[in-house]
Amino acid sequence: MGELLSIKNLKTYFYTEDGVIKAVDDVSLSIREGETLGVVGESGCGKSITAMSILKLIPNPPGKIVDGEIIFDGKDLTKATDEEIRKIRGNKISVIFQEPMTSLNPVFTIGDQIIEAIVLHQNMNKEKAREKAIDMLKLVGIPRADEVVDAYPHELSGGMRQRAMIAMAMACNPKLLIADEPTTALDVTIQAQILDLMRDLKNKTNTSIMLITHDLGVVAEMADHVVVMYAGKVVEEANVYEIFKNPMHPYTLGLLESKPILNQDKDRLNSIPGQVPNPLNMPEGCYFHPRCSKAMDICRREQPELCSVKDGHRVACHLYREVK
Amino acid sequence: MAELKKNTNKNVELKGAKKEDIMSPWKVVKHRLRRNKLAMVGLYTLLFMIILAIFGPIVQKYVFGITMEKIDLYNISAPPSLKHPLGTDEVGRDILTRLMYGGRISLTVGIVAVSISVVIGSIIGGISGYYGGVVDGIIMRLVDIFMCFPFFPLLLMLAAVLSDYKVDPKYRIYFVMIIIGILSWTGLARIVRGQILSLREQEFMQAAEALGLRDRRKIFRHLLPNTFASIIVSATLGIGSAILSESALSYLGLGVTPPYPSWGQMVQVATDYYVMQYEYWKWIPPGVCIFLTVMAINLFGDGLRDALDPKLKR
Amino acid sequence: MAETLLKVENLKKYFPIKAGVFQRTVGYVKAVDDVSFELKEGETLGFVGESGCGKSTTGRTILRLLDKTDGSVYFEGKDIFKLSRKELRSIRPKMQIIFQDPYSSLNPRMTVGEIIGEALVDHGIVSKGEVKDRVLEAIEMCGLAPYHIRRYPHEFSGGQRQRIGIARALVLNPKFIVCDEPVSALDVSIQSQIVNLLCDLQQKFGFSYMFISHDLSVVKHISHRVGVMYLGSLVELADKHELYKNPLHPYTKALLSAVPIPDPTLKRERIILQGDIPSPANPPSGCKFHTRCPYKKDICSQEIPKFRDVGGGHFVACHLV
Amino acid sequence: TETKRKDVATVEKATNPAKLPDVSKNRKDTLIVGTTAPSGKFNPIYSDSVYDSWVVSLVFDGLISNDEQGNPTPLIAKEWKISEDGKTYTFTLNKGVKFSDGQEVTAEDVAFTFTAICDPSYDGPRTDAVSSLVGYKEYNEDKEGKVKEVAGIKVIDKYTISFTLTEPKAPAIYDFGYGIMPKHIYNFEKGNIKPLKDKFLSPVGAGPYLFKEYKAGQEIVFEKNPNYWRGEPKIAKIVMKVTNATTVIQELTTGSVDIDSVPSKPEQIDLVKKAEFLDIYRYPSNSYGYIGWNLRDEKFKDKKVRQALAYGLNRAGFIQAYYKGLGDVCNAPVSKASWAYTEDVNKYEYNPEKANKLLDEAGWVKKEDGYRYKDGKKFTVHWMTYTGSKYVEALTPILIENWKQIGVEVIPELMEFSTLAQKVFDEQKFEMYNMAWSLSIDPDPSGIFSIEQDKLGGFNSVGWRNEESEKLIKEGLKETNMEKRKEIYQKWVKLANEELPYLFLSYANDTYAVSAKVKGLRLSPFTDWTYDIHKVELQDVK
Amino acid sequence: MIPVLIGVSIIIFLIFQAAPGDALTGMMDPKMSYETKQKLRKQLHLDEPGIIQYKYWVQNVLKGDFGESFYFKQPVGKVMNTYIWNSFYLSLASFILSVLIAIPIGVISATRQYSFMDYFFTVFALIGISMPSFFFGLLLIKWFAVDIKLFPVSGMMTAGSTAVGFAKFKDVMYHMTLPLIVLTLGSVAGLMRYTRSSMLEVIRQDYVRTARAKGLREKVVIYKHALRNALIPVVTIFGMWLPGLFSGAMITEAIFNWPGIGPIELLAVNNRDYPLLMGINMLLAFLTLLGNLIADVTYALVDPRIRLK
Ligand SMILES: Nc1ncnc2c1ncn2[C@@H]1O[C@H](COP(=O)(O)OP(=O)(O)OP(=O)(O)O)[C@@H](O)[C@H]1O
Ligand SMILES: Nc1ncnc2c1ncn2[C@@H]1O[C@H](COP(=O)(O)OP(=O)(O)OP(=O)(O)O)[C@@H](O)[C@H]1O
Ligand SMILES: [Mg+2]
Ligand SMILES: [Mg+2]
Ligand code: NI
Repeated sequence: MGELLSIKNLKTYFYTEDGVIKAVDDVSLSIREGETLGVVGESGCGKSITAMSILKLIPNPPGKIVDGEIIFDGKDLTKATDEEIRKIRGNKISVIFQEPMTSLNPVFTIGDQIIEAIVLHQNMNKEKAREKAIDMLKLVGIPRADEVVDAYPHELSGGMRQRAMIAMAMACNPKLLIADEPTTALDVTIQAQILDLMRDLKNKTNTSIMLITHDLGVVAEMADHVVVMYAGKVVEEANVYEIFKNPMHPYTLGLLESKPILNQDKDRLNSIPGQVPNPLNMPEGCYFHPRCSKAMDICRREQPELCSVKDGHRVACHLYREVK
Repeated sequence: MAELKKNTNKNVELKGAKKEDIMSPWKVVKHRLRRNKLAMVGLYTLLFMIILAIFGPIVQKYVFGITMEKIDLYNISAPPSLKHPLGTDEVGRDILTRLMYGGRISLTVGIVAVSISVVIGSIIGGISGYYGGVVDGIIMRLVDIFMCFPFFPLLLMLAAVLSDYKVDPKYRIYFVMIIIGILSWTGLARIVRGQILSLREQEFMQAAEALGLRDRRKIFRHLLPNTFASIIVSATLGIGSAILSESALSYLGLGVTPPYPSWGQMVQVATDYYVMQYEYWKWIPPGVCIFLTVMAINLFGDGLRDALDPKLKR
Repeated sequence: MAETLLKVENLKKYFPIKAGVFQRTVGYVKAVDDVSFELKEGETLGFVGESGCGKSTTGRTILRLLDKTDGSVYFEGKDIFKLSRKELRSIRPKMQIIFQDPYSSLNPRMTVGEIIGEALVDHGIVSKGEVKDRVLEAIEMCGLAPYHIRRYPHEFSGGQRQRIGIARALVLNPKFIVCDEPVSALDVSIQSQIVNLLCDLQQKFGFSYMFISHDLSVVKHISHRVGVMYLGSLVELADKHELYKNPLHPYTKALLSAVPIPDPTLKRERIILQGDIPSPANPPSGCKFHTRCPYKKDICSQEIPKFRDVGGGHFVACHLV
Repeated sequence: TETKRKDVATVEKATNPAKLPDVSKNRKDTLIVGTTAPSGKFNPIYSDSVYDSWVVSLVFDGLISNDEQGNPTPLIAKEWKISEDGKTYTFTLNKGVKFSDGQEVTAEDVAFTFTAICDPSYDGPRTDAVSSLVGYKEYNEDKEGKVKEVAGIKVIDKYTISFTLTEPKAPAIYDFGYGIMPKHIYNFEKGNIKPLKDKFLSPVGAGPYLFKEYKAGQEIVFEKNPNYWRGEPKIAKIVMKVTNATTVIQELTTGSVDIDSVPSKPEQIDLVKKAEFLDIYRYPSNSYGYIGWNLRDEKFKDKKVRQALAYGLNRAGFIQAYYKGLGDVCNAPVSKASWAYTEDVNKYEYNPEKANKLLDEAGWVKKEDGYRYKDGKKFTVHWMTYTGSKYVEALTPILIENWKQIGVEVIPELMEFSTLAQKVFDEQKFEMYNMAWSLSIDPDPSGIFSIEQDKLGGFNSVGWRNEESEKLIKEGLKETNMEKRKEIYQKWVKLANEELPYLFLSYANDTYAVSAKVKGLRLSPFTDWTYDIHKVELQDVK
Repeated sequence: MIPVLIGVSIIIFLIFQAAPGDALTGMMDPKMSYETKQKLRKQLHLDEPGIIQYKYWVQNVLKGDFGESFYFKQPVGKVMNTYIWNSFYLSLASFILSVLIAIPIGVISATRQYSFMDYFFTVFALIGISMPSFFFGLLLIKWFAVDIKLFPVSGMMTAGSTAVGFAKFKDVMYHMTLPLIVLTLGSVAGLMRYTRSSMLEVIRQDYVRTARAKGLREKVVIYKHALRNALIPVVTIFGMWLPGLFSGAMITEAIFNWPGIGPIELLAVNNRDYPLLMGINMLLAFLTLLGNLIADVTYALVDPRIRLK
């Protein structure tokens, strides 16, 4: 399996009135063909912005990709022209967004919105595109697909909308599917349906998936490889079994322990003390040190780098420096 | 829970607050406003106008001995000169002085009228939005009725009633302001109501209900302060339109009573073809003054809107 | 832990659906449809169910923040829907609520001190001078610093705001608190802080909680008993160990199996339901779950199953049990 | 400058007619006249504004007309006789006068026209022209339709008709000037005048022009009546175009309007003159401006006070400031153009000393604040006036300043005109007000100054009750001998000048600008441009 | 709607009643005697109490007409019909022009927020809002009609013109230009600001990002996906313009001598012509309500989310 996408030292900053927000600060990661990469981390840690940066969907102003490379299919997307990016969007790389309620345009029918993408990227005429759209809707398990094509988004339930989004994203057989918290807004029973669907599709088309979520459970179920982010940085990276079996970074550890697990009883939950740092006002040194129970002096001064600890397991923490 | 107990000590210094720069919502607005150049231009123009209107006539009176009623029969319809920087009108009164005096009236009209409409509008809008249902239905019909109100007949009636009660004409303009205010609250009431209808559904209002707070407190402490943004914007813009209304009324001969000038009344002389063509100093300055003032208010109001809208944060 | 604090009987809450130019009522959303349960002093009752199944509506109707459509709610033996506005006002401090959204549940134009102390002043519970002490006390209890009282909500993070919300309820010394998804909107690493705080407070003051969440694991952690809702009705209610070990209703089963477990080695047999949740405006006949139920029978679409005790306080509404 | 009729109108000839703009030059058969606000009541018995009356007089001819001095002249009636007792007027019609539809004008049509005014459903402004006819009341108040005719209107034969009044009324002759309507077109059933009103916009009469089109608010178009009984009009087409104060000069000087009235102000007239192709006609208007004071009010009861206030106001100064030489001081309630006018009156020239003296005499004492007091009351006058008037604007500062000098405080109150009229006439609640009277041709003042008019709603709102004045007014009404009437009225004028029921202010002038290509116009205080319009022609100018 | 109209009619009538003077007070012809006036008052029912007068008015309305104008002596409907269309043509032209100008610049301003263009249009819009129409009208007359004589000073057509068809249209347009500019400047401003803020709101929405993510051209994203949504609130305010189309711009019409309903209303006020005033005001009240209704209905039409099921 070759590398499909590799992000190197990506920095995306927002220049706001109150200062510079380093939403993505020196992030490197890569996705291989046919692989599912899980990206986890808490709200605001830069997961979505990393994903948006790939397709240059960062609102500008105030956002800007400051530095780094995004190599997709051998091409650096940060240097691509708008026209080139446009051709990749929706075609080779598709996105499913978090909010199925607001991500579909309320004034166009589901069909219109899917057809639009097909016509644009696959040189089909309208009728053919419509047929294809209906096929796609059937594929994602929407009953009565030939009626639903003509429905407006508000006429569908959340689960159906998200499926329509997936149909739209998959319509052009993308090589990479970015799923930005595709199920957070849904119920567990529906979430299970959607995740099942995505897995099926992936197996059929060998699409790579970048799955962004903060739910470790979802990651455990879906991902092959996991990246943990905290405050704009990657703090740990490993394959999925490794991460859950042998978490290294205190933040990953904290995360795994703070969540009550259904079939385990605990008297008290472990928790990571303190608050998520203000992106405008990051602490010196390791961003996690104020909440870290194992913080050392060096953590207050120096930012740890992401280094390989075991094969394929990389972590950014001073605790493991020696191991290198 | 460990850190929870860290500062259970009641005597912890409240001074801690000072260390960090606390930005109240208003400070944030001020801060943002200050960075908006257009809005600041508006603000300074407005301040300039206000200062001129307040102190101008005083200076003219005590320094140059010119009052707005003073007739200079030797300089009738005189073009601008050193003595009369903006010339004189057809009975020889100094236009600059009258202009500044007119500014007092126009600005007071704006402020008084808007204060009235803001008070009425926000209270009625608040009540209507808070109680909803039948109360809201009735109030909104009332608003509809008010919106269909004939403006001019009302003012005519008012003028007659005022003269019945022998109100000093000097103060009559205030009644015009009141009427403008009374007739223009409807828009604001609608805006406030609309916002409150949605604010009412917000969880902090449910919380207030759960705390068992009184209605009065809920309306005036919780709901209305959250509509301040639109109230203030609508007020600043309202001042502009009230000034225009007064001008238009004066222009139609229904505004202030001579010899007290208002800008609208001063522009009116331009209906005379000759004045329009050859005596520009009589009508251009008041027209420009109205324009500048309203423009300044609008610029400021617009900047305020941007500053108050958290979504517009740059 | 013996006295019954709250008793809910056949509670119904329908929201009218208005449509058209004249806003005529064209139907009803049956948000809460015939819910009954009891809550004892010092007990935590968990409520789970999919989004939109009427958990929040139940919680709010119990507090009479919404008007009921039918049924009754007894708090300390008094039917709260029969109270006058004044009586209701006086009873309010005893029953409080903590909201899901820490952002919209705090008035952005008031300082934290005002938010917390306001009800004390309005009810005249303590004298003016004491208000500040009480506020500080509550604030410290919830893990905030005293100087925070002069700040505005927008200066706090989500977890801190949720603490403010808790302090606001706490300061009134309530007996019963409805926690309406207090952790759903929070960062994962903060959720456990709040859950722990709620547990600690219960231990200290003996509050009764009605804990609403769609996160089954959290509910399990904090509750004594758990109720499962589906489309406005309670379908199952039991002691938490009983429920999680021995779910009887097919919906509960599906729900439990669908919860993703953060352990990639654990491969479970999951029950994947077919179809979407029906609209509460137009619920299916008979058992509301029959449209998605893998075990459905003819009777399910015809008759509404009774919510009954199948032994040991395990209530369930299903024809198959 | 050529003066034609000495005391009636002055005409300043265009200095360079050749400057006439091409648009106007090329418009060889159309005369465009500026008008202000025609309201669409194009009917001789309904028209109530001067603009509507222009339309009416183009389309309709009356029994009589008048000349520049205001004397009645024959028109459809070739002659008339007034009976010895002054009550019966008998008119003999010209034969062969035709309405524009070809039917002949007969006594029947005349009777119809005047009977229409007597109709119970008539709601126009002409009632006073017929209310003193014998039988008017009977006809008017009969709603059942039993009374078929007005007794005082008698058709003697096809060309003779007589009208009988209940008592002699010298100015009555002018009531017969209203246009005659063809009965066969305007006829209606007694008690339902609606069919007549429906024809407002399609007037047909015996006048020199045919009504073609009315575009409300824009223009009215006429074509000549080729069969006009006094000869075919020379101008083929007349357009009355709506202009306003802002635009009039512009319209005139660009040649888009040929005749229009212009404000009587030198700077405006200068602009017209500068165009060099416009003749300027100027004549005293048949009106005067005044300040009315409530004679029931203690302050104004005293003649000395009134005179003092007259002396104390620089009317000449005001008129100079406002009219800049194109107006005159008015000292009596009669138009300068009227035969009843006399120069032999007290001029009340500005004289503050005299004013002060008179006020002192009247017991008003000046105090240190500069104002006068009597019985502890300050001499304060609430002056009601109306909005939207330049005249008022110019008068206000002068009045306040001048009277302040003699210790009288004036507080102006502006109101809209109808409101003022209501206060002054219908309620008589005022101290002082100002207005202007526009007069009729006949100088009879009974409508304004008779004691009978001193009632709520009457025009003698100042409450002037003077025995001698009353006697003179009555005498003047009865007297049909012109010389004797003149004597009576001049006597009355002097009395009014002495008593000052009003503070008379000003005489205005009317000014018309007329394109040099228009020849033969008869403009005067009593004759507007429609008089003898059939003789007016458009000439080429070089 | 009907109760509101009744309420409006009663209040308007009361106000007119309370206003001093009546249709005859302003008629000051010394040739018209007191008796004649009283007689006319009686004929017009002006001597009766307000309630009775209102009753007569209602009776007329129920019969389907608004009575006869005191001043014009013609049925109110006829008088209004004569003038209202002139107002309508002018307002409609201004409406169309405003929409054509305001929406594109609103969009440009929003999509390039804080750019030079945005500031330029913002200032332009504020000038439009702040310029008193009479002052601007007079300025235009001075510049374009008097000084450089490009446009006629006033009126609606060349006097005596018998043009028909296109020539007439051209003539009217020529006369309409200046008043049109005055009216349009005022309304463009508001509409443009409205479009701008609505557009700003919309381009932040998730579905716009979705459209971009599909690889659509920026033009398609803005003019198809965003604009459709941004126009929803804008289109609905068109309903509110309905009364404005017929009410006439009193001041602009007066300045340019445009033969519209505005000056007629002023005249009706000055002459206390109750039937005419009632007619005009009731029509406007009706149109206001109708406009609101249309706004509601268009909202439902343009926004599929609230389309009736
Ligand atoms: N338009 C913007 N302007 C300014 N800051 C922004 C903007 N969009 C995002 N940010 C900042 O960038 C940071 C990263 O945001 P991002 O959306 O990537 O978080 P996330 O990890 O996807 O969180 P979530 O789980 O809530 O989706 C946040 O701190 C946010 O405040
Ligand atoms: N004010 C209201 N008017 C109309 N319908 C409402 C209202 N509030 C709630 N509903 C409807 O009632 C049903 C139940 O809503 P409720 O908020 O109680 O669900 P929930 O279980 O709390 O969901 P969530 O997990 O999303 O909070 C939903 O279908 C909702 O649309
Ligand atoms: Mg995100
Ligand atoms: Mg909820
Ligand atoms: Ni700053």
